[in-house]
Amino acid sequence: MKYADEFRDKAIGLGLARAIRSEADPQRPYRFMEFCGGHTHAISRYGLEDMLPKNVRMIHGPGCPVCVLPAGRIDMAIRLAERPEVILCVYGDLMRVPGSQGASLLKAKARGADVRMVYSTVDAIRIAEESPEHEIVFFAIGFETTTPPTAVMIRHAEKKQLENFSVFCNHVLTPPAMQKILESPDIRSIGRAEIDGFVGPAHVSIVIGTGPYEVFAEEFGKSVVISGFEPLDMMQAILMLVRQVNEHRSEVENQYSRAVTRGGNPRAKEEVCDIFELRDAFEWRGLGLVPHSGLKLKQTYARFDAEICFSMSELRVADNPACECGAILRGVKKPVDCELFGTVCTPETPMGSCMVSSEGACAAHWTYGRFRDRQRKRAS
Amino acid sequence: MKYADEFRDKAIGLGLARAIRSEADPQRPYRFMEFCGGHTHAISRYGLEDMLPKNVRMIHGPGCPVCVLPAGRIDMAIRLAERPEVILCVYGDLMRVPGSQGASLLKAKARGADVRMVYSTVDAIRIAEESPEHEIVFFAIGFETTTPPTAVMIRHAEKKQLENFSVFCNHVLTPPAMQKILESPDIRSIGRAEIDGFVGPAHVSIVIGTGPYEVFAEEFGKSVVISGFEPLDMMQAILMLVRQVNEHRSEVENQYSRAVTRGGNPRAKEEVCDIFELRDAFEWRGLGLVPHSGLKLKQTYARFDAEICFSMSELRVADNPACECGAILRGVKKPVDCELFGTVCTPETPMGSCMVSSEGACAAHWTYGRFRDRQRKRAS
Amino acid sequence: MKAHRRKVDIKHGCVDLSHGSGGRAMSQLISGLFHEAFGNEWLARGNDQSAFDVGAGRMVMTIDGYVVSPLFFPGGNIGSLAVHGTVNDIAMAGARPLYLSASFIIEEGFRFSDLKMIADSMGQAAQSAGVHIITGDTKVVERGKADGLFISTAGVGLVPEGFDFSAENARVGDRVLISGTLGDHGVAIMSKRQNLAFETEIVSDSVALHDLVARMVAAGGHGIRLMRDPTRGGLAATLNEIAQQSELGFSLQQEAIPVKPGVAAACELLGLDPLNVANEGKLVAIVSPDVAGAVLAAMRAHPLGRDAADIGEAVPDDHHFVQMATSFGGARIVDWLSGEQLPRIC
Amino acid sequence: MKAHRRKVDIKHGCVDLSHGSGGRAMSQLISGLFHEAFGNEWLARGNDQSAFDVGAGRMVMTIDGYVVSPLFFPGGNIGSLAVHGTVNDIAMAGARPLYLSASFIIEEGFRFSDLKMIADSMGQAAQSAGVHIITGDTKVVERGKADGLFISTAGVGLVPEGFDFSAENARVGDRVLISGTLGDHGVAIMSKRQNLAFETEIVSDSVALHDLVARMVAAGGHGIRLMRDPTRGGLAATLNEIAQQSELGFSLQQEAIPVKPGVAAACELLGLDPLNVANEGKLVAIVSPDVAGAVLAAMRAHPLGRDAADIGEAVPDDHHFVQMATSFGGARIVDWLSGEQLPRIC
Amino acid sequence: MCLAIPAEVTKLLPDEMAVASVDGVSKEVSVVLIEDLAVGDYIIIHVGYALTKIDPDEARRTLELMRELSTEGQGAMQ
Amino acid sequence: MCLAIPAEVTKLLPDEMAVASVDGVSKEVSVVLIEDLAVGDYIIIHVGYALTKIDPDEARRTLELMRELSTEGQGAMQ
Ligand code: SF4
Ligand code: SF4
Ligand SMILES: [Mg+2]
Ligand SMILES: [Mg+2]
Ligand SMILES: [Mg+2]
Ligand SMILES: [Mg+2]
Ligand SMILES: [Mg+2]
Ligand SMILES: [Mg+2]
Ligand SMILES: [Mg+2]
Ligand SMILES: [Mg+2]
Ligand SMILES: [Mg+2]
Ligand SMILES: [Mg+2]
Repeated sequence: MKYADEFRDKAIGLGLARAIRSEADPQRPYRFMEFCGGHTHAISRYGLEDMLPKNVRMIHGPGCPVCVLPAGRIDMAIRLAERPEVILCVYGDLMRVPGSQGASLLKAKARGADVRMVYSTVDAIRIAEESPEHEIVFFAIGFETTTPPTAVMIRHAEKKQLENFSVFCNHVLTPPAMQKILESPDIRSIGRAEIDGFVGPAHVSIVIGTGPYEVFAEEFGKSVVISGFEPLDMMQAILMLVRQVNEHRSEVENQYSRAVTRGGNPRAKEEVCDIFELRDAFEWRGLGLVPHSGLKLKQTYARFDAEICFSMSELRVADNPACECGAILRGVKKPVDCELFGTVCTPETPMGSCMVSSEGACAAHWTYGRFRDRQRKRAS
Repeated sequence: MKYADEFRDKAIGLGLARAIRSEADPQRPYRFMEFCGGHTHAISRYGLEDMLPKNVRMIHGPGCPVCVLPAGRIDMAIRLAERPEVILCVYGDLMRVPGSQGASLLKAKARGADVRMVYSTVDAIRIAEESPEHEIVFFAIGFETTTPPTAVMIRHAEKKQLENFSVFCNHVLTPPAMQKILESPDIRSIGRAEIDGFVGPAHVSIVIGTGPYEVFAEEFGKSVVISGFEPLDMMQAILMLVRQVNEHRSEVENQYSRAVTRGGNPRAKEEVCDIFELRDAFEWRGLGLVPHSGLKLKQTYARFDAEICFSMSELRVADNPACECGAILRGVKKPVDCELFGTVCTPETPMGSCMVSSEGACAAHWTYGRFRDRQRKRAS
Repeated sequence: MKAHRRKVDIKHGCVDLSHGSGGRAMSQLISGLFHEAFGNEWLARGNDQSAFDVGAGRMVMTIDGYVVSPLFFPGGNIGSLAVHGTVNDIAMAGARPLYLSASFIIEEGFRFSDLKMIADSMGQAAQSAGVHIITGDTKVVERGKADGLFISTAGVGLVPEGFDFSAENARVGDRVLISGTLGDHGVAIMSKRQNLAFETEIVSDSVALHDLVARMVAAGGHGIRLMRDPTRGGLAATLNEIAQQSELGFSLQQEAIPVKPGVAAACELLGLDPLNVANEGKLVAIVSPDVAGAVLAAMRAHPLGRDAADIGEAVPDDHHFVQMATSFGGARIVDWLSGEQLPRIC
Repeated sequence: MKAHRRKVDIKHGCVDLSHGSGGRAMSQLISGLFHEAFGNEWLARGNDQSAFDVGAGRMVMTIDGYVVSPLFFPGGNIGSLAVHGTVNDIAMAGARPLYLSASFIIEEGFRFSDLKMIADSMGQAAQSAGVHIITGDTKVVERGKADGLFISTAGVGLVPEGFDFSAENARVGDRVLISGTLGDHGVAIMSKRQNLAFETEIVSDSVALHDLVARMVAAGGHGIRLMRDPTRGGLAATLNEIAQQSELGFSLQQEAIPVKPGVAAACELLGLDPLNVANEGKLVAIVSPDVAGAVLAAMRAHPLGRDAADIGEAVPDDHHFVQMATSFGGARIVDWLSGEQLPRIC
Repeated sequence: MCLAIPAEVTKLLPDEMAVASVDGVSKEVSVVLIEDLAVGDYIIIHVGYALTKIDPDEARRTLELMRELSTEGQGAMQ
Repeated sequence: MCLAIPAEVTKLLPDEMAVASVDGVSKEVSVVLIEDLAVGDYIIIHVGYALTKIDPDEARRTLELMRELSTEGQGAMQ
């Protein structure tokens, strides 16, 4: 795999690890949040934690669109899928996400709801064309990376004059959530994370560019490095963050220059702007209501908005009170700090958002990293 | 089973057999046609042939509504069932009846047509109510016995204002077919059966009474006995026919006086008259076009007539030229006289109408009686 | 940090695709439900196959798929049926049934509570037949790709020294013995089909016949030519098959053939012949005339053979016809049924 | 007057309900299609079970249901798979596979031509594995009540004296051997799923492993603790099961685990881990360290073990973790997959 | 097709339906085609409909006649 | 969810589609979001869409930089 394999080179990786170890000041902690679940997953998959010195700690952020989807939105989707005329098309990641009372789309499907896994929005359009007697709803989720394909699809549906197609929109935005973490008003109850810098998600920046992160460097004084997802990318980004901290710089640097520019992809941004507009606020699991963090269809595309077409009423479900996701997503606590972790809450039966997809902090730790807890225990 | 078991008494049966043997003149043949397939089936099932003297011969008539249905009507029903919106409800007997080129409803169902076996017209109405998004067509076949239930159902559908229900009507009448046998214009090619009397079907006469048969006694000089379907009923009826022949009487006698009257069932007749009217002619397998032998829905019920609702075009299919059904149904030939019998043509792969249902002359002989052919061969 | 194995929620839960995907959910379903129901040392080892010791000799193997609809019927369910049917096919070889294996194909959405009832029935049926379900497999398919649950059950058994029951063994002059009334199972199933629905007190005869067989073998020894359970297609299909394989005919006496009045009545209602209707707890034995009396006596002495009868004999016939003298005094052929639209009865 | 048995019209015909109802149509299908494909002396006897002679010793029995979708896939079809999978489960006990039985559950409308191709593949697979399909069963269900065809295949085999492979046999220090590249079968299947559809030259590895096993047993003898074929759930599920049963952990080297570049690429595309993807022609062997070299050499000398590798060892671990040193230099757990929505791969 | 069997009316139901029984087998049938039906009557049922009532006196008479004819036959042979 | 991988464009198709290949695995993807695409280009694909082209020079430079940094690290440790 060109542009992947070369960035997985063990020797270079060990060299970068040594560089990090030699440059990081053993007297101080380095606390970097990788916002994106993709990064969380890569850290776990390649075992990067073992390669970093103890005082360089990665904090898993809320950047998994599956994890942050509130249970109420899942319940809404289930209600929709249960309508006999509706076929709900979803990305596979969503099937097991828990709604209220242990419900999930997987279980709804088992009980008869027509839920179809799709790989791409293109498949949803095809299904709509093949099933004119059904209402096809695409359950759209994702960050800025995933929004343009949804926008393109709505434009296609318009062009093809599809009348049995709509979108249940749950697209969310990265920067407002980062801001929420930094200035969370409920600091007293959850605590505020001490974060020295952010590993920014390259796939988001392919679309929106690096510009939108400048506010975090300028206003919040945080170091930001936009990083690719291969292990060498991440090791380099961490080294860059260590250097920024050491040098008391707070800048937005672009590690993934092979695909990310300051301005992003203009076509993709235009597609999104044409079709979507900001919601006043959107609820995130673990973070609560985050202002201007979600997208909805513009009024002119209301006929493709499932929330309008089906008069969907907003459902709110309280998160499990024992779940520490809120604190974990802010970097205040670690999965093992949650008393449900690994006992009641596992990937088979997730109680909270972080246990849902393999990109969630708790799931990644359970699936790939939990052996370390024992090592720590033994060490202590 | 009251009113059945007592009419299956072996001792009385043997006594009636002896009576027939003693009263039948060994010097002359007695050729009686049991018009009805139900009688054919009873003869085979109880082995009555063995109990009659050789010169009293039963000729199997065309009275099986399944057997006489032309292949074209089956093709029409298959085309209908293949329409995606149509659910075709049929009596189970119809599933294997061959259309053209080996087609059948059973095979059409296997290939995806929605064909449902029903026990009663009541089930067809229920299916129509349960499946408002489908068009339910009832494939109506049968003689006078079976027509009143169809009529009742159409009246119900009207009362319930069912808009997704219709009937593909193939109801036929007994007397015109009997008349066709007696005065067939194509006598030269097929030959005319020598028939001394008819065993008339009691179940038909429960509805229409004995009156409609008087023409055969009066105009054609044939003896007629309306008979029940238990073996004693049939033995008695045969004895009554032997006596009529011996006494040179040609009358309509009623053996089944426990349920048949001269006038029949007035309610049932009224239901039928309200809804159906005579077709000018209807095609019978083996007999060809028979004038005034079929029913169709009256103009006022046209909205329940599938032939009109679905603009069904009449399909005609030539019968297999080697098939001797025409001659067999007229009593001119016997199943074994057909060279296809038991080799190419068996109940699994019927070539002609008489092999279709267990009431058909060929099928009944194959299923129950073919061991006799060997006995005959040995004897000769 | 060991994940505590939460029990499958049998009361409210249902099977979903995760229960068939080889992960932890599947393993929990298997251990929490099937192992519990079948509980034995072989399953507990958790292998994809199970081993057992055998003495030298002759074994039989059989398999049947069970697709009965409805899954629960008067007198049993698909689970008990899936044990009885396979045990019987082993027993029909004169063999002692030993071990079963079961393959479950489950439609997503199938209720755990139903699955448990079925598995429990299998476990009980196996236990009372003295066999063990030592290995199995579970697959889950999407909704609309199966009809709730299909079970395929294979089994092995040990044939006593020198026995070789087989369909070609019948000889002219042999007697045809039947172990009891015909058609009970099929009628019980049909009474529950929506479009036929009728009320009857007839229940399925589904039962394991190995013990009856053992008594018969003890009584008749090598005078028994073969046995068969007249399941799908009923007695008619079974005797026609034997007639073909053994190249002879049969001559039956209708009066001797036991049929319950309720079964006869249901058959009249539906236009069926009890001889074509399925049984799941009856056997036909073809036995040499010199042991027929002893075997019949042994059958009648056993609770499952109380209504056993000698219903006819094997006759020379190069057409391999099964003929019957009717109760009314005539004669007729008893043929296979011709692809009638019977419900799924096994 | 004998009805000549017309052959089933394999080119144009399809299965309808009459082929499952126990009548002549069913008997014609079975003899005209299945017996032809599997042709052997046992089936020819036409019984509901088949008998065979065994020497005293230890036997294994196994069963698997096959519900793969699509039925035909690059490198095989459900028929070959249904033989290989069951032969392999027998072979994994170190046993010599002997006899199979097959249960077919067919949806009405299934084309005879497809059925014949599948049955022929089964026959060929059985022949080249040296086993016989000695008994079977055929059921037909209504359209929409199955997904074309399901096959359940049971099998028996003979275990060599003194061998008792079982999942609880692994010991700390044992080596983990794998017979070849991982994930080929699963990727080949997934490439044909409508919503995933991608082009690849990867074909299923579906094959019978009994001969490879025999060579391994010859080389490693009682130093081999157990073998298992990493099918559904892939290597990850298999090793986690063994870890649980043997109450230890495993420590793997990612670099040692053979994965084809095309499989790796497809997994990247789909977000899957090759260690969770199914195989149908690979085995994992847990062997004592002193025979590991000899067994590995024997594997590599066999065409089906050309890419065999020693990928790690059993370690003490009361959490029964399967850990892996990643190619990149870190470490991680290799867990079961968590009910992902994989297609039906076996 | 013209399959019809005698059954006893064991219960009258609304909507011109009734329960008809034969040897412990009972089934709901339509009795819309019949007048003056009472529990205990015997009817002929066909495709789920009662076609007529059975006249018990006529049935008895027919059976008696059959017995007579049968004995005559016997006499004739002897 | 943000899973995206680099792939080579091996064929341009009508309707702003293209075939993208990775190690012999190829898949049709939408390239509606990309300008000036040519066969041989490498793209980043995500949920069936190409999000951008990969700049080969930048990729080379990044890798060189990594090598340098890695050797520096090596130096530092020695
Ligand atoms: S382990 Fe589960 S309950 Fe605890 S914080 Fe994580 S997701 Fe929430
Ligand atoms: S045997 Fe077949 S072909 Fe010949 S007359 Fe009878 S139905 Fe026709
Ligand atoms: Mg729906
Ligand atoms: Mg249709
Ligand atoms: Mg069997
Ligand atoms: Mg069986
Ligand atoms: Mg298995
Ligand atoms: Mg059997
Ligand atoms: Mg197995
Ligand atoms: Mg297996
Ligand atoms: Mg069988
Ligand atoms: Mg296995």
